[in-house]
Amino acid sequence: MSKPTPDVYEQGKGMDAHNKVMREIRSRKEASYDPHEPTRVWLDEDNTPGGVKRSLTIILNTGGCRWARAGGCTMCGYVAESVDGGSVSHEALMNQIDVCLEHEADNADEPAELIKIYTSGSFLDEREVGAETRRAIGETFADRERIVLESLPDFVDREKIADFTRHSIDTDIAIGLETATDRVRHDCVNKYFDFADFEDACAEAAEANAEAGDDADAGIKAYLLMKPPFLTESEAVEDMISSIERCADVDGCHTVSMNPCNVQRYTMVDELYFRDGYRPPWLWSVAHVLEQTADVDAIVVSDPVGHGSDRGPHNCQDCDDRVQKAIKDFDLRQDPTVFEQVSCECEGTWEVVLERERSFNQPLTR
Amino acid sequence: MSKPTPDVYEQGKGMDAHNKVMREIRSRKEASYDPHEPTRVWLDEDNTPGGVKRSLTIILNTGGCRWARAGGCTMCGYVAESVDGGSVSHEALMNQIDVCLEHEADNADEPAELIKIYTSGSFLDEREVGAETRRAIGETFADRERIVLESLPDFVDREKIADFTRHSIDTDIAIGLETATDRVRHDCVNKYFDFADFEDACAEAAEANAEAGDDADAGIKAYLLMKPPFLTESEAVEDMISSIERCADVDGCHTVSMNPCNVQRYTMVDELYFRDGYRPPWLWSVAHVLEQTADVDAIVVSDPVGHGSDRGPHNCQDCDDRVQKAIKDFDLRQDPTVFEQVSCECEGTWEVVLERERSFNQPLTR
Amino acid sequence: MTDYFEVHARDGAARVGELRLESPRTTPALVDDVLEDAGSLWSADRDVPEGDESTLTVLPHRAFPGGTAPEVQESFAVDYPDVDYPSVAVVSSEHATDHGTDAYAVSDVQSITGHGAALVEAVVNTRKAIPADTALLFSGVATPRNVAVLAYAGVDCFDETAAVVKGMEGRYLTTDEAYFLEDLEDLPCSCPACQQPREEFTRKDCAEHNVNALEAELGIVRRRIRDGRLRDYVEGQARHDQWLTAAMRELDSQWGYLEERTPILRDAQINAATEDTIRRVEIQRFADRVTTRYRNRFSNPLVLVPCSATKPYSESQSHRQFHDAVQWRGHLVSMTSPIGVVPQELETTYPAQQYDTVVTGRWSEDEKGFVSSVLERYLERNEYPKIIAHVPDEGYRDIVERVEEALDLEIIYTVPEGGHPTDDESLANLSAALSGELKYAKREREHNTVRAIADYLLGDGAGDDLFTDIQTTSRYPKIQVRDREDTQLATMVPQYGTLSFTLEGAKRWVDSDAPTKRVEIDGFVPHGSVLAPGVVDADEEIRVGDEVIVEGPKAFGVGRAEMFGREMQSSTRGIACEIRHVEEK
Amino acid sequence: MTDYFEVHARDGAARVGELRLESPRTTPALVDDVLEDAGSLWSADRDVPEGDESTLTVLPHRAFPGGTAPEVQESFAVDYPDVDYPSVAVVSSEHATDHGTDAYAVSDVQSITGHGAALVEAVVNTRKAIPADTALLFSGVATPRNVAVLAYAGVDCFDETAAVVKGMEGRYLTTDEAYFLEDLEDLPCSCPACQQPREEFTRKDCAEHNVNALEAELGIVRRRIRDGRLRDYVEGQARHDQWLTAAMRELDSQWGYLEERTPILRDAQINAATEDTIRRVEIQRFADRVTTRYRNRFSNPLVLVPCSATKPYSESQSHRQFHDAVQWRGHLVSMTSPIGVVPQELETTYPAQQYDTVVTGRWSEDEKGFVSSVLERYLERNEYPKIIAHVPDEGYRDIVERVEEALDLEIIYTVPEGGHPTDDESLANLSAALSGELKYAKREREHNTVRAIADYLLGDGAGDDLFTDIQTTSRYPKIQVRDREDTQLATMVPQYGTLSFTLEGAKRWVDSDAPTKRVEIDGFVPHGSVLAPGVVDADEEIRVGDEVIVEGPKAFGVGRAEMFGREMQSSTRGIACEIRHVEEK
Repeated sequence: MSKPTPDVYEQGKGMDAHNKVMREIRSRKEASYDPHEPTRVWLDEDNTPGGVKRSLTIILNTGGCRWARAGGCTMCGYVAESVDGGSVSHEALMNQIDVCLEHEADNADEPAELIKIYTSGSFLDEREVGAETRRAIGETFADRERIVLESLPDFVDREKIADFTRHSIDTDIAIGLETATDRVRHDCVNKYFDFADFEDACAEAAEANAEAGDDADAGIKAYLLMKPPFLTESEAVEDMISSIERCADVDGCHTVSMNPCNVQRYTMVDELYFRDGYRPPWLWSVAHVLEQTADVDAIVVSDPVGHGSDRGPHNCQDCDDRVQKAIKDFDLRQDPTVFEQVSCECEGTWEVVLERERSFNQPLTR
Repeated sequence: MSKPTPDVYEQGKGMDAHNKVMREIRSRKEASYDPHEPTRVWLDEDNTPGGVKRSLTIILNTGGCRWARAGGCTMCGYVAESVDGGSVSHEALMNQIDVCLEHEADNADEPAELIKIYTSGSFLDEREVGAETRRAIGETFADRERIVLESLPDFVDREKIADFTRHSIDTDIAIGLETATDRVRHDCVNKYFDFADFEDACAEAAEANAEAGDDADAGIKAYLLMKPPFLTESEAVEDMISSIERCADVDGCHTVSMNPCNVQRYTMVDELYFRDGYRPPWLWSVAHVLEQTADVDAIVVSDPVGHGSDRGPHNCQDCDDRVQKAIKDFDLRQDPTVFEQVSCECEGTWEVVLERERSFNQPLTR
Repeated sequence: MTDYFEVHARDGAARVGELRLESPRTTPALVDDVLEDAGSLWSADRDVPEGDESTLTVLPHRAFPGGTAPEVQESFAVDYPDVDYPSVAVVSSEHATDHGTDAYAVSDVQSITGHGAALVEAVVNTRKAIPADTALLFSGVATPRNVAVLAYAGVDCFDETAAVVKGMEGRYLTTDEAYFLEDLEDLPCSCPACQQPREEFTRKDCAEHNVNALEAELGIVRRRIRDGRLRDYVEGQARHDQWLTAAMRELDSQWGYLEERTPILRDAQINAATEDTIRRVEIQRFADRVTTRYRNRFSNPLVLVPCSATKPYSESQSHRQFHDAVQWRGHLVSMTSPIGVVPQELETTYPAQQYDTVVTGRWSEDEKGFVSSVLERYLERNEYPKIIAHVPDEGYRDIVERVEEALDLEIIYTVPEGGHPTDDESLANLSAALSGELKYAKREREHNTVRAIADYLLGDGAGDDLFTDIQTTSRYPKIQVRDREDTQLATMVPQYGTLSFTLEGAKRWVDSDAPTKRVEIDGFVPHGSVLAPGVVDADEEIRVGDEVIVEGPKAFGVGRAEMFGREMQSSTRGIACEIRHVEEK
Repeated sequence: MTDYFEVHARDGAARVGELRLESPRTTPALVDDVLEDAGSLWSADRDVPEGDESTLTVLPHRAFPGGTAPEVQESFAVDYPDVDYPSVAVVSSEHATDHGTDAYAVSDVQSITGHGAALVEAVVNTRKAIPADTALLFSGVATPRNVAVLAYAGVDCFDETAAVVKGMEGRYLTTDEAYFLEDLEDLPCSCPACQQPREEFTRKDCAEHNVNALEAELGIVRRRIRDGRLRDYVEGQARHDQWLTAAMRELDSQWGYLEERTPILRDAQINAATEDTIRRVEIQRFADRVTTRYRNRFSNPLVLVPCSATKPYSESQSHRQFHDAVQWRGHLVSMTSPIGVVPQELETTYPAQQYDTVVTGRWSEDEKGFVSSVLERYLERNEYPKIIAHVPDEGYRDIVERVEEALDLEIIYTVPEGGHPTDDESLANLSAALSGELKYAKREREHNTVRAIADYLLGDGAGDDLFTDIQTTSRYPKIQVRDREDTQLATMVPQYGTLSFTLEGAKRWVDSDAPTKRVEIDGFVPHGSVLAPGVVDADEEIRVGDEVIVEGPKAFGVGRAEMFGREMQSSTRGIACEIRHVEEK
């Protein structure tokens, strides 16, 4: 018998394993994409510190996430949608922006007040989006009210933010924090940075905000992952509530977006799901977290993707649409009483799952 | 649909059927016997109107029961033990008596006070035992106190009884009445006489008794059959209680002997038993009847044959010997409290059988 | 006239019925509390009782227990009076006759219970003698273990008696055993009687438990009959006592009795979990129809493929791959245990679409024998220009080779030894084996499908007799059959792969040479249901689920049978068939 | 060291055990209320909890659900601390190892439940990795329908969780189904939760019912294990779900796992009610021993006869009639499904005397194939001057003729076509076929019987090695074996047809060439039982019920094994064997 060891694994070992497995999984996917087309683009409405705004969301194809190429996050299948191999040129990126603007012109009556740019990596990482491109994009959207830019915390830098605030665009850096708990982020998500890095990024954004003065606001929007693999439903809920609370407490972080995990192809989560080892979170869990954190000092939103399907967050099929609607409603109004309007017999099942699911019997339901 | 008919069968038809079937069944048995040997002989103790007496029981081989040759009683297998074909000569019968006396001399310290002669037919039927033989037997046992002679009621005649009372032998005629209910006697037992014939025989015996004056008593001992085929346990018990009461009420009948039916080979009862259609009575039923009729104006006795075996009256095996002992005890002392001494868990089963057995689900137990 | 019993649901010989007493009772059920025994004529003369509608009165009877000689049964036979309340006649299983009562108690139950062949003979005999819409009562024998098989054989009413008696004898009854109470350290049950310390549990409690267990089992039995899945249950349950398994098997040998009572389609899965499944009516009937009624109408090569767990096969991943390789150049016939062979046109028919088997890859000799014989008969009836066996080694190849030898055929095998039919190499071989063959058109496919279903449902040649000159519309599997003038004749029902006729279709059917199944009714125009009293006559060939022509002096219609033919003839209550279309004459 | 779990009874891979907590619990059982989870290391760092003897503590764990890659399992593997209270380690079935805990929870239960092969692989893998006297826990999967098969595979502990969850989902669980609550018109159960009007029955009640049903089923399972009859139960119960039947069959394919755990004798009947019975360890082992260990020592003709329902055969009416005709002039060998062939000397051995089959007179192809192959192997090993087949047509004659052809034999048939072996004509033929043959003496018969049993029990040739120069006393079947000096060596035990050795017999056995099975013990003199901790080593060939030599520095004895060999080696609790005779050295 070995002696009890409080910390029972070597830090790096887990990461190596995750990466090795994820690399193998991702390698099964064969696809490549045109660097002159954005990965995706769509129009929507979003709650922002300045109220609910019409939004244009752009998934920029930037050659993909470096981390993902090393293996990457256990739930993330986006990498494979990026350009194979290297980086994307300035021209190509700007072509992508043009495509997006055309989409907007074709589908909306007026320009969106809010622009959101994601890259499946870090917009602020200059190896992905060079300074030239960043500045050009800042200029392109100079007439908009607000912009959201995705980045890992390492790359958050007041100078880069200033490329947008200088055009009086309120600027939010979207950070895929996933959870405030380093252990879960490392072991379950396989994301390598720490909460302290996030706090540093927030401080940087706060600084940028101060520097921008009244012209524009700058801040951090934290993206959290509801129910990473290996956690039970109740562990996921608890981790999420505490993560939201901790994020909201950080100066500079004004919004938290909770993303319920969905099962993407060519991910470790998919492997688990395929072998009955993973179930996406209940929509009740999402609603519950929103209710429980309604009074934190931040906007908390969630936009469950693929709700109601087996691979997305879901309840019992009967009530999925209703609960999803309440969540979207909450996103806009931040009013927890919206959840009082929905109920379903399956809430009892969910409660039992919270009470009884253990990591050695999960998932208890399909 | 036919109209309701209160008496739903033709009298003679049932008898014909029973006889036909019994003839067929009996014909399967191949055996014949020496007319110079009695069928059986044994020593015992018996309760009589004059108290408990040492007894010598003789089963005389008289050529067998005429009725049985026609088919006969549904439960009776004795016929086959009789001499094939015709009657037995005076000499042969007297030889049989000699064999019995030798048996007595060899096995008893002193002569029995009570002699019992059965013939599997009628001792008083002169086609079986001629007048010469009857008188010779009367003389042979002139020194005994009491004699019991088996007969069908038709042959009971004060003159024939006088052949014994004239030697100052108390004389009992044993009549196989089986039941006081004509319907049951006819349909279930297939015995052709009526209760009225029994009453007539009793009257004849009473007359003989009167004629004998103080020298000797004469009377009738009724033999009843506990649980003929086709009756349920509770029907059998009820029929037996009422039969005992009716017999005791008849002047001239001083003793009732209840014989629990046992399953003899080459009988209709055996055919039923073999196909799970018959179970011999419970010993609890026998005890119950004795208890219930303890206060009638007659000696009531029972000597279950084959008790405790599947083919004889039995309870659950555990208690058979104990209940049998109580019954024998009651025979001698006529004290119903003997039954309070015995109990067994199976009494509950018996009670349920009494309550639930129907002729369309019998037998409920083995 | 059975005014007081009606059959509501059928599952083979088993039925869910209703004793229509003051408070109705759904059978199979215990009837202790509503049974009034007018008594035995053996022990006393009896008056015909008053009776009333709250109870089931057993009329005065002479019961003949097992072993009673025929002569005795005959000479003591009782004529039952005609009464106007719910009544029961007592009959011996050997000499049962129709007495016009609502129910029949079998007198020799103790002799037939415990013996498979005897039970089956007794039930079949009795059922044959009494009308279909009367209840059969077995008193004094039901236990939690045997009652499912008794109901499966066709018994409707039971009582607590045996459960109580066994309890008092110290036997603790469960659906699997009759445990000696003294052997039980704890009580494996959660009924109220068992909610007490073991040491306080008496034989009376045991009797109560036994009754509870029996009641619960009857609940399962009723549910299973309604679900059309009692046989599946019995294939497991019967194993708990040898005689029950024997009874199930003996009943399978009573083809006439069981086949008549088995619906031709049903919305329920068939579990193929034991070797006895092969002998189910549904399985044997399918094999029989495929080899005597169905006829292949394609001129393409035959492609034998293994079945898939997904049903219908065409929706499975493996069959999609086969299809991609075949590309309508071959006629796909799936080989499967325990169904036999399933031509592609019949993949939605019952039970090809409804069976589910145990997947271990192991074939028993009996399975191989059965599938071989079906394939052999199939190939004797259907000739192909070429036969391709796209099957894996285990089981399948064995079977094909046996038939190849028996019929002296030449078969092309496209799956390499040890390979799997969905391997790239196998699929390439398959495609290559079909190279040069012509594709058949969608129209041909659809026409042949509805013709094949007509053969299968109605009889040999029916497809050609009915559907020679047709057009088909709508998407497979919901094909609509129309004549040249676009009048709809029939629709394919994809759940069971059957055909629903329109009035026009029905007329074409009646005019054709194809055998029809007819229900002759009185002078009325039925709407919705035809009740049994309205039926004047019905073909004995009708089975539950059959498409039937309903005709009388005033109406012509088409519908679906809810009773089998003889049941329609002899019943005085209940729905005989559901009308789909009708017109006044 | 497993201080807190002990196995008390074994039935194949299933066990009745005891969780030795403050209030002990008999397994297989639900353990919800005594399970304390110290939590997952995925979500937080955890301290090793205090723990106590009232609960089973799940030590801080990283559970790997189904689909977790091996590299991840390896790198995140947890070392469990050594604690002095009842503890559970969480292991994945793919990478289970011994952690010194009392119980093991399998982390990928959800992935393996519902798949026969996966379940069996998981249990077998895990059981191989952990000591025999530790409990296996499956959390979140047990239902009334599957728990018997799970226990049969070797799982000891369960919880209410799945039953509760399904109940809350509106599934009403019974031992046969997971009914949709909304489909149920009445509740087929008598548990307290079901004692209310249907319309008031909520999903919470449904959950409660499900737990009650699960508890009750576990009660049956425990009783069945104690009775040595769980397999008989499972042969029925497994049919209610395809994957359970698959699991049972897959387990039969795990010969090593199952054979090791199956006792060589047992005081329980074997129900041969399905085709799967043939694959039971007991059946296969008997066939194997009869065809590889047993050797006929009579020089008389072989007389093949059909088996009888009465056991041992010689007490049946039919065999008495055969005997009357044979008169010790022939060697009687009974043919039987599913046992194979039973030479007269082995008629009392287990399970020849303990099986009971379904009597319908119908033979399946698999039965015929099995019995043929056994008979063939038997006749390859044993030569006879003449072979008489006194068997009826159906099945039996088929088999004999197959073997006759395969081995090119000449066999005399004494039952006329369509006749029965007990017909007068058949018996006369039998007697005639043996006319002129010499009778063997009672002494020869008895000597050959104990020698045959020695072969069967101990190994090929053992009968001659041990019992060349003996005399026999007492009446068959309680034969006593003595040496020439009248010292008793062994007694035949008629209930199982085994031999009980005396100390002298044991010494003769040890000195002989016959293989012995040995338990090596510490330096003590055992009386009554040898407990597992006292075992130093044990032959891996030892099976429960085996006669074993027990020897240590201080003692020599003989007794009967209560554990199998590897279990003796790895267990730290429980009775290893019962000593019959012992002497101090």
